[in-house]
Amino acid sequence: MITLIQALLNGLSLGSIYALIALGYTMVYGIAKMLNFAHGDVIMVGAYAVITSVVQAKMPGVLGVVVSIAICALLGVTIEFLAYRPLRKAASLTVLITAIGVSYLLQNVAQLIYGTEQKAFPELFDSIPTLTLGEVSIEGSLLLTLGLTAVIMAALTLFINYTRVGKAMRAVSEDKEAAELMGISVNRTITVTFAIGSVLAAVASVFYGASYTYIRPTTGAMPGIKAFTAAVFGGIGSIPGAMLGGILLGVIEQMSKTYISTKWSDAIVFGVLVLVLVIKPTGLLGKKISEKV
Amino acid sequence: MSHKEYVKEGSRMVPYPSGAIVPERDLNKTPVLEAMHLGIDFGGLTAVDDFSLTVGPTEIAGLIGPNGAGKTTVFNLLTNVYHPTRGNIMLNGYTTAGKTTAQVNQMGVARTFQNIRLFSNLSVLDNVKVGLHNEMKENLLSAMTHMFGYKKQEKQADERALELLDFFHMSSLAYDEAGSLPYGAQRRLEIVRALATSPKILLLDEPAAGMNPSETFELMENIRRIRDTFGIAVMLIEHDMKLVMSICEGICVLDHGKVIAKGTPEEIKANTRVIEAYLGKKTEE
Amino acid sequence: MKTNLKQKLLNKTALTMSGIALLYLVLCLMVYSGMASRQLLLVILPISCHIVLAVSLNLVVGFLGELSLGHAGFMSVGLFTGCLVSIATVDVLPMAVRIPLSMIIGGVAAAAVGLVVGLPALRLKGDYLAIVTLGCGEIIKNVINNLHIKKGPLAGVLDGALGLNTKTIYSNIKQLLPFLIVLVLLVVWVVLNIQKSRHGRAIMAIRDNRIAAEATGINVTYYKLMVFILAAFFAGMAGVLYGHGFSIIKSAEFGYNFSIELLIIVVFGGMGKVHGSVIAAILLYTLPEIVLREFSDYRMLAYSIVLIVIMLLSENRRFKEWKDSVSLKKLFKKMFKSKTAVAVTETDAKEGGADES
Amino acid sequence: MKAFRKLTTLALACLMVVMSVVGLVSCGNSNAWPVDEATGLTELYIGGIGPLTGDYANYGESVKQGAVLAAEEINAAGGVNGFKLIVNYEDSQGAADSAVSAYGKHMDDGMKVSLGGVLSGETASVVAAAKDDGILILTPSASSVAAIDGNDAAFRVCFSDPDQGYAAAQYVRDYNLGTKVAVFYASDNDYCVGLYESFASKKDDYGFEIVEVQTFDDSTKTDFSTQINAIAASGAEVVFVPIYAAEAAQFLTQAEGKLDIPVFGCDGFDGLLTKISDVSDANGVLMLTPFTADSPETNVQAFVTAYTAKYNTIPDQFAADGYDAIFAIKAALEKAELSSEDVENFNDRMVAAIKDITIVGTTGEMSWQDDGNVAKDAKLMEFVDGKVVAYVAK
Repeated sequence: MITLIQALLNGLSLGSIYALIALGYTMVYGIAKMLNFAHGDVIMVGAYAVITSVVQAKMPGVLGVVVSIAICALLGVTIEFLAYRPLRKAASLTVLITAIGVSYLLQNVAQLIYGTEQKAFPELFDSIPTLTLGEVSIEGSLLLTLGLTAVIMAALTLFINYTRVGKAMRAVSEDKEAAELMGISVNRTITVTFAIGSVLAAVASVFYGASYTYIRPTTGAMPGIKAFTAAVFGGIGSIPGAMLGGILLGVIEQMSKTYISTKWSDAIVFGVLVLVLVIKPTGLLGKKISEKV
Repeated sequence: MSHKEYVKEGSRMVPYPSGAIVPERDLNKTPVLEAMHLGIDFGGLTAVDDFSLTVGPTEIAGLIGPNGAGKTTVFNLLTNVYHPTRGNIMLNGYTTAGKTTAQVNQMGVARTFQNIRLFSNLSVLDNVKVGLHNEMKENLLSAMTHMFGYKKQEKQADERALELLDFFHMSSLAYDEAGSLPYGAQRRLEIVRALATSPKILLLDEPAAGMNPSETFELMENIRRIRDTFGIAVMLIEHDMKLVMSICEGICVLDHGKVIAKGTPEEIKANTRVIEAYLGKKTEE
Repeated sequence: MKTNLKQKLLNKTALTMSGIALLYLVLCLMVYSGMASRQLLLVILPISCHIVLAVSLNLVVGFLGELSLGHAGFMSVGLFTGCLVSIATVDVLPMAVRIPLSMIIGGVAAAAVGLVVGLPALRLKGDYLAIVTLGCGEIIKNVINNLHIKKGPLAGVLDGALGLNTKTIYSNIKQLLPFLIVLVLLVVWVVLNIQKSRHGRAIMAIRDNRIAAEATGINVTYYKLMVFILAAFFAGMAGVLYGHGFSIIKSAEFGYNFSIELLIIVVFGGMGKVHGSVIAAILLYTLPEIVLREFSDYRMLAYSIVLIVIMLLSENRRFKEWKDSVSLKKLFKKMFKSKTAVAVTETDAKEGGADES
Repeated sequence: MKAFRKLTTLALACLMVVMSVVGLVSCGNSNAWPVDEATGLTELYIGGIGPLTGDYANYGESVKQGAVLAAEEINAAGGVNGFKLIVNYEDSQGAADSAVSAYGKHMDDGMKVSLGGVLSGETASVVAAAKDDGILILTPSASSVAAIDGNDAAFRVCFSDPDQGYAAAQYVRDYNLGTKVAVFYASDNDYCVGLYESFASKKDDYGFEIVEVQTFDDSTKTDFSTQINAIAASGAEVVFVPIYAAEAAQFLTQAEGKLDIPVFGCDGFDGLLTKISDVSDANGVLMLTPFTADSPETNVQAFVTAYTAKYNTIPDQFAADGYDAIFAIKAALEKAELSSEDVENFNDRMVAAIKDITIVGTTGEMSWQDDGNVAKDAKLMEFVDGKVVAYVAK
């Protein structure tokens, strides 16, 4: 029972990180209809930004997080402006390849700046006490991850549904031309989307760094691909889908590691994914695409 | 219901239980298409209900109705793009239940689409040759090697496709990319492609949409020519009343997913329900 | 401008085949006369395999129009199965029998997996299918990584993460080149032929418009599965040869990164363009391996920049205008004032007439 | 897009043609011995291959830096027998095909001695491709049995995996570390699997049982909490962790406070202190290694000082292996009495010589066997307050 609760909590924590990253994927996909393969590497940049500002520039932790968020937002917007905007009308695979190129670029630039050796992530959340309930001990950082993720998701949902910008985003994702006709600037909306996605990635990078401690130039690739999987799992383009997909993926991963085998966890995670998608071809919460004939 | 059962049950007195709007020459022949009490629901919403229609083997039939009446849905039901929630479809006396769209096509239903659906990256000729797909006997081995009868098969297919294109005076465009054709030619190509599958009934979804009067006139001629040359039935969805009234022998009017009238053009013109629901102003014009 | 598609196609098969044949003829001369540099000798095998992999992936991505991110998985299934067969028979069969046999068995094994992966493709589209193929590739990687042969004559040959020990069947390029030539020419020929056949038209029809293809009587299920099986078969065969040229093969090398590398080749070469895939495979393989080696540590950085710049330029209007002004096509036309040019103008005239009617 | 592609194709094709003229056609200069103008020494090209970018770049970088440092030191002292050592490294990203292609480039450029690859997988393919060349291959760090198998001219500086696994099993008994052992390793890494398997195969000989086996792989190497919990719950008295320092640092950081049994690692643990965020997390960790940067030996201290001055980081075992490899090559050159005047049968004489030499390197006293493996001692060390000290049985 204790093992179960512990595994569940670990899964939720991992899943929250996946979910935060997946949100970036899904929002960009929903609005720009592109798979931003470089999104995972934004996490790596965010984590390095925290390391630089907190460890090297000796800033307080909170300020470091703010710096990281600002850098990621700027990076996301810059990437969009330089690499993706000129390709707005290009075939989706062309954009995909560009995104892969950007991903390689970020990894290699990071290697130039920070070297190949892993860097320790500062212990930002050590001051938060560990919660002990009976025999189950829950680390403070885990609680913070879960709590903040929940808050962010709620805020994001409200933002999308009730603010002008959020509504504009929804409009653009439904129909770009129509939105343009209604006076919505598509480019600006996409920029905002990239900024938000990157901010979420920065937040994810802080949690990621705090939980798993070490950052390298290739750190972003694996959570990136898992989050992409999670976004599709939940139904790509759907914000609640990304949240659900991310959390489920994390929980399944931890459960299979705990109860089946750490050797097979990858096959199990992807096996579940394939099964779910075959049964529900547009993901868990994806909109059913009824092709108009 | 199998073919035999139909013949057994089919009473000559009332040959078509769904209401005969079949031209006289087609009476006493097995109808090419018989829809019986078709219905489909989309998530609780009934799009088409109790749709029954009979089309004779060489009939030109019209399906009309205001926007959103469910006309295209009927075509999708007849081709099993959507599987009907209720009712049954018989093609030449055989049921289409459980068949795929491709199988329904092989049973003799070919169609065009409201929003043109060509294989736009293929040449015009290849579009037609896709239509000849099931007629060709080229197996995978000869496809991979271009041997074992490949040349003969392709030559036959080319000839047949050009012949069909010629029917619409399109053989000079044979090697153009289908997507680069002008609009009218694209519409015609869609019809040629459908004809290439050797259908018994051809479903045309708004064939005259976007055409000028002279093009529409040419289309009317072509539809008649198709029926006369190939000896098949044609059923069309159309908003152009002049076209419908002048070439259709039987007309079915759909409103809110339900048949509100069936009959000859004259009967439809005189039908008060139709005038109320749909034609009202247009007949006055 | 309207072009005469038929003539273009006619030329394309002949041109592609003769181009590849010429390339390999030159390679043969260089390899067997000892003129080739060591690096060239050592990259022929991976480049040839990349050609086969890219062309077969183009079947799925370019012809069928489905995004597949698990192609490397098919390759590794073929590689591991075929090489195991080859290792088992290394003392019994002569090379000329053993390698083709293991290629076929490897190909069939990969095709069987292709069938399984193809099944979801019947229900899924676009990015959902992409992620499922990616997942299948990762599952394959994970499964092979946990396979051990502990008993029997092959004990220890395959040992999970330690990889497949192919030392006993290791062959140098002089031995492998004939098989590579046959495989590359065969695959390119078959794919080009299929493109211009009833089956190829059906596949491309599904890509261009699935619903119309169905309504035109195309059995979409059959063709989708066929493409996956065929592509996996070719990839598996390439994998078997690949395995013969390296020494310890680990499944981890054939993850989604490898698949993405192949996808880049296909996109760069042009969707549905076989000759494009061949050229792109050669260029994109040699780019980081040979050309960019001059940049030493900045090799991959340079590669990523080249990738982005190429994609951006391809959509840049000013660049397009400039390159149109130096168009190769015009150059060729000037060089060959032949029947083709006349024929094109004739059709153009006819088309004009038809449009007016 | 179409015409554009043709143009890029053309441009790249031109590039290829130029390349094929200069590069792909063998120029026959690979046996040439260029002379360095500044010093008048004959250049001896030593080619290394390893992941300098990508996931494993830290290992490649370390080996490269160690080797380059050694060559600089030797050249600064006037070279060897009239030779100036030139160390060139090529990136492989850890992939076999890339490593083999890099080997080809080295050969074309006139490589005289190869440092093989950094990782076992890539080295195995390089070793196979080099079989007919007869060139001496001395890989600093490829440890799997298969890596240098099948080529009589291939040797390594590091331990082979089984040797180390057996040694680890023996130390578990000799130092009474416990009879209930848990294991934690990377299931997709050949070094880790090789060590685990050889370690486990000796469990009956040395009288311990393996009560828990937990693994991770490349795609799950971020979160070890599940594995740590399972090990903690297994009742093991010691946990054997044959993994590399980067992941070990993560394991120890995440295990802090959750796991109170000794952690026992192998030479992969070396460099742990520079990688771990809090050195106190490593307190009490045991390590079986031939090299430690804290060693009081003078040659090690000299190396560590020079390395730290040049690269601003403390060397790990990979760097030490790279460094020792170059000095082994120097010793072999001297033993074979090869000089810039006499390079007849260079490869054969080098291969013969390396089996005859004994050198004292930063990783201990080494000599080489016919099968290519190295004979050297490993010591059991313990991490104490940010230092590595010889383990004293308690």
